[in-house]
Amino acid sequence: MIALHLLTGLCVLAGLVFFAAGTLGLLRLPDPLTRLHALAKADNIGLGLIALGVLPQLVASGAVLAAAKVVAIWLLLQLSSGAVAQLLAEVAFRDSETGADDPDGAAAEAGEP
Amino acid sequence: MSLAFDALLCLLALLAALRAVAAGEGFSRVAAFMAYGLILGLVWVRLAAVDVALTEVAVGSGVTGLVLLRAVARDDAPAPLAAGLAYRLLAGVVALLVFAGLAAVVLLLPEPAPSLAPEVARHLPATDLGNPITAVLIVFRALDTLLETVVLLLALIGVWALSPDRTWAGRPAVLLPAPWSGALEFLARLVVPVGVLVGLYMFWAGADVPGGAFQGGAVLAAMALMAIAAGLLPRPVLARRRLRALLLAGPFGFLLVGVLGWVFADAFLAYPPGVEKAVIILVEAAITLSIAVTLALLVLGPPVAEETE
Amino acid sequence: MSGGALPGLPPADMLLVLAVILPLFGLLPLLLLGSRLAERLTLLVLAAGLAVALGIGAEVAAAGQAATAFIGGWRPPLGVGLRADGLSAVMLVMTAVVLCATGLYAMTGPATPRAAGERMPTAFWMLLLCVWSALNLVFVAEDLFTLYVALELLTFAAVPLVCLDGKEGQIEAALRYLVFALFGSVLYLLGTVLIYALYGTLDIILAARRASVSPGLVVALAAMTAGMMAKAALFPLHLWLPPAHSGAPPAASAMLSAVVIKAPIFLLVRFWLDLAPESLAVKVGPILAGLGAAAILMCSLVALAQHRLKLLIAYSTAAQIGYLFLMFPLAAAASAWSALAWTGGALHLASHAFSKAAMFMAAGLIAEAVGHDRIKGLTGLGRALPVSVAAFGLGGLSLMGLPPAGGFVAKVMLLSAAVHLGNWWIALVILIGGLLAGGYVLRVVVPALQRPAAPLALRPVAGWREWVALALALVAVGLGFVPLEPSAYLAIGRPASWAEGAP
Amino acid sequence: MSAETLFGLAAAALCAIGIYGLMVGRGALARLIAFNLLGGGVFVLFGVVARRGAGAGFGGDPVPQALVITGIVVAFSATALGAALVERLAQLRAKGGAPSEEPEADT
Repeated sequence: MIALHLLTGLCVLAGLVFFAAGTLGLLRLPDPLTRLHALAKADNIGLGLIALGVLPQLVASGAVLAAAKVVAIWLLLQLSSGAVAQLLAEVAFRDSETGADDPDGAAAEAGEP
Repeated sequence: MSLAFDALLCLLALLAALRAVAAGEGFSRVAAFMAYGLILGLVWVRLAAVDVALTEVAVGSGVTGLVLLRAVARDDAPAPLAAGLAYRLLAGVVALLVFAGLAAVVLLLPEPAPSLAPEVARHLPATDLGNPITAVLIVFRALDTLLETVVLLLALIGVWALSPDRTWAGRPAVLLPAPWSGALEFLARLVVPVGVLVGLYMFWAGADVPGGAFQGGAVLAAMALMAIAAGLLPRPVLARRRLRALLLAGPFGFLLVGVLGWVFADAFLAYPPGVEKAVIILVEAAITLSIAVTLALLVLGPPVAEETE
Repeated sequence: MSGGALPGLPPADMLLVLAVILPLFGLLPLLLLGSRLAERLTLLVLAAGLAVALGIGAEVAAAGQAATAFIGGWRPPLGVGLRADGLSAVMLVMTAVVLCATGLYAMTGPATPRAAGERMPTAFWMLLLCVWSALNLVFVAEDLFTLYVALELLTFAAVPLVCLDGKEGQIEAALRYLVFALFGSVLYLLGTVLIYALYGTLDIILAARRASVSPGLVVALAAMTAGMMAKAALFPLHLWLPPAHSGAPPAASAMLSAVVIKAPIFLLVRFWLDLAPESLAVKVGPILAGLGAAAILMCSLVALAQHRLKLLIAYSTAAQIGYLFLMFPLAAAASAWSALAWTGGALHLASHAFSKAAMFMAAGLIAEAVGHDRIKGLTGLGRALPVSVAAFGLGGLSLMGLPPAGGFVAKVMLLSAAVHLGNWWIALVILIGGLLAGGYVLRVVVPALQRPAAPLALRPVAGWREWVALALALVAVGLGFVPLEPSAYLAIGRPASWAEGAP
Repeated sequence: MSAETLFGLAAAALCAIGIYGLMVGRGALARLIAFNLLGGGVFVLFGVVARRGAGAGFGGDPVPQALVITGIVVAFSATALGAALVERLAQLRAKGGAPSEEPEADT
């Protein structure tokens, strides 16, 4: 029982570290692509670790259905955060090509494909 | 410990609200507002109102945020000048007065708090429903809910009426520029079926546990929007009779059931005894459908001329 | 749930519900059928709605007490009650008459060419029906939250009406109107929340029985009152009204100015004369009256300076709203004269609705015929468009408060109540306001009756539309023949009759 | 301090922020956002009222909770209408102040 709690605590703590690092990256990194990179790590591994930490607790207390929901949430997030990061990166890349990401948007009219 | 968590939530909500007011740029304001909605969702859970939390996150933050984002993207007018200092001071004083007045009222609220919870509990068995909130929405105060579906429909008519005459029967504009890669389509193909299932479950389960027509409808609307954005569904033609019939199904199904209440029960919007639950589920299904379509169309916006794309 | 008080009529509770839902049924064909066919159906719905309103009026008169209905059979505090007292019945009938006239006026006649597209007619008829449903609900709902939904329904129907033509200035006006209206609704909702927090009910009658003066109630009523002032465009929150009401198509202007802004005023009457304890109402009445007086004086002066006919009428609306606020200190006082002020206020509400609808319709026809609505260019119009000018003039007569018009009787009642209750300044404002109204109406009518310098080139307008406007103006004048005494009908179902059976 | 009081005070502050934003907002969109902030504050206040009325086996008074759901949907409708108005206005202004292209203009 103690081992179970210890596992949960460690996993959640490690997950939080990833979230903190991801948030720090979001705030401090210079351009959209690297920020996305930081964020994706937080989402995937951070949430994964927290889910992993919570799972044994749920299973041990008999809430198998809830455990399945946690797994489903993690899977859905994997999917959507991966795809959304890809889409955002696309837009960021397109904007960097056309120079549209300067804050005034002055160059926005320049050659949109 | 939990009070500290609540205080943190309140602080976050206030910070997000301040940023939504003070940020210089439209996009940042909307982003802050959406964060505000998500934080409020947690506040609602803390206030033991899971149904409201779902609605807040899906409609208050999600769909509202989408509409605001669309407007920010299309409104390229330069922001008007900031109000003068004197006026801002006046606004600050008014805001402080509002806070003081409301805070005083909050601190002076009567003890014990008056509540209709016992009344609802007493009459809940008669409705055959397990979720008291659904019972209030569909049975005890059905008129409000009926009119709310009309309000949604009316907002859509108002939005459509803004289009020029020649595009009235056209399609809404494209929400997103077509992506280069297939990432969105990939995501939509996988998530939309799951989302539709979740939306239907929320409607179905709403009779007995948190959920219901509005929450389920919002999820279904989001899935439809995703499918349209990914190119899996065409943008709808607004003049299509079938589409309009879907819009009308909820409000008019509800109205019809209400009128039948005069025939089979003894009042408008009374449900015939014995089959209440079946009729209620039927009404909820019609409402869910109409809400999903109406929300999606409200996010897509007014019809435009085809050649402008 | 009582049966029909009158043989041959459906029971009153059914009529109350029908008043709200009948217009909604008209939406169905509009979205599914073409506008041409739907227009005919809408006119049928309008006629049926008028019959329902008259039916409620008759039932209330026959029963001598308020008609009530409980939605789904659930009684307050859990359920929602509808209730029509004498004042509600008058409002229902007034709204039905004005909206039926608007419908006739807006109808595509056999002579008029078919409208360019489906958009305008479809949207217009749907919005008209929703305005009607929402107004009827405001007049009969007994539940504060149902009233909130009704107010929102009204807002969402009224805002698009302002910008149906789709021009830039109209959309700007609609946007400003929307922001004010939303601000008003949210404040109203805030008050509703506080009242529920204090008394555990949303039902106005139950809350009135439990209400006592407390800081919470004061904040709640203050929020609701500020919200309704924004929606009713009471000075100094009136800035949205003139562009919105003057920019809309004439049929929409008539609706907005005549009946839509009456909804928040009706609710203020409910808050201060039904819900609030008398001791509080007596204190707040003079504040409301002071704002009303400012509205009368300021907005009348601004109306005098207008160059456009429709803007003049819109500013006149902002001014005439002020008279309705003069009623509060007079009607709240515990005195025999307050009943007279009460009758006068209600009569002014109705006569203003008819005369203002007539004036906006006439102005629309004049603008259509002349091609513009600049007041300077209307000299000699009386010979070319006698019916429209007569409608405008008769409507104006009522605004000025000249005998025998309805506005005259209403103002005499308010005036004598003010004098007898010792509120001299209110009497003075009524008199000055009448003079100012005379100024801005005669500015239009006198030149119109002169011989034109050069013959006017006019486009033809449909004659029946002119007669609709004139008919409404004649109704406004005809109201002047009601007797000069407190009305027994308006006293039906008022708080004085609630005494029995507090829970 | 109880959690309800805490959330109640936060709701009061949110209302104040919303009112401030409505008064000083730069442009209609900013005002629409402020309206939603204010609405959120009012709803939370209603939620606090509901929570205080917990009883009869419910975590909160279901009547106000249900009404908040209605209120959120109505607020969304308002936002959608306002956003469409803002966009149309921007579209018309982008055409360069020329009166709209529709031929029926008769002023």
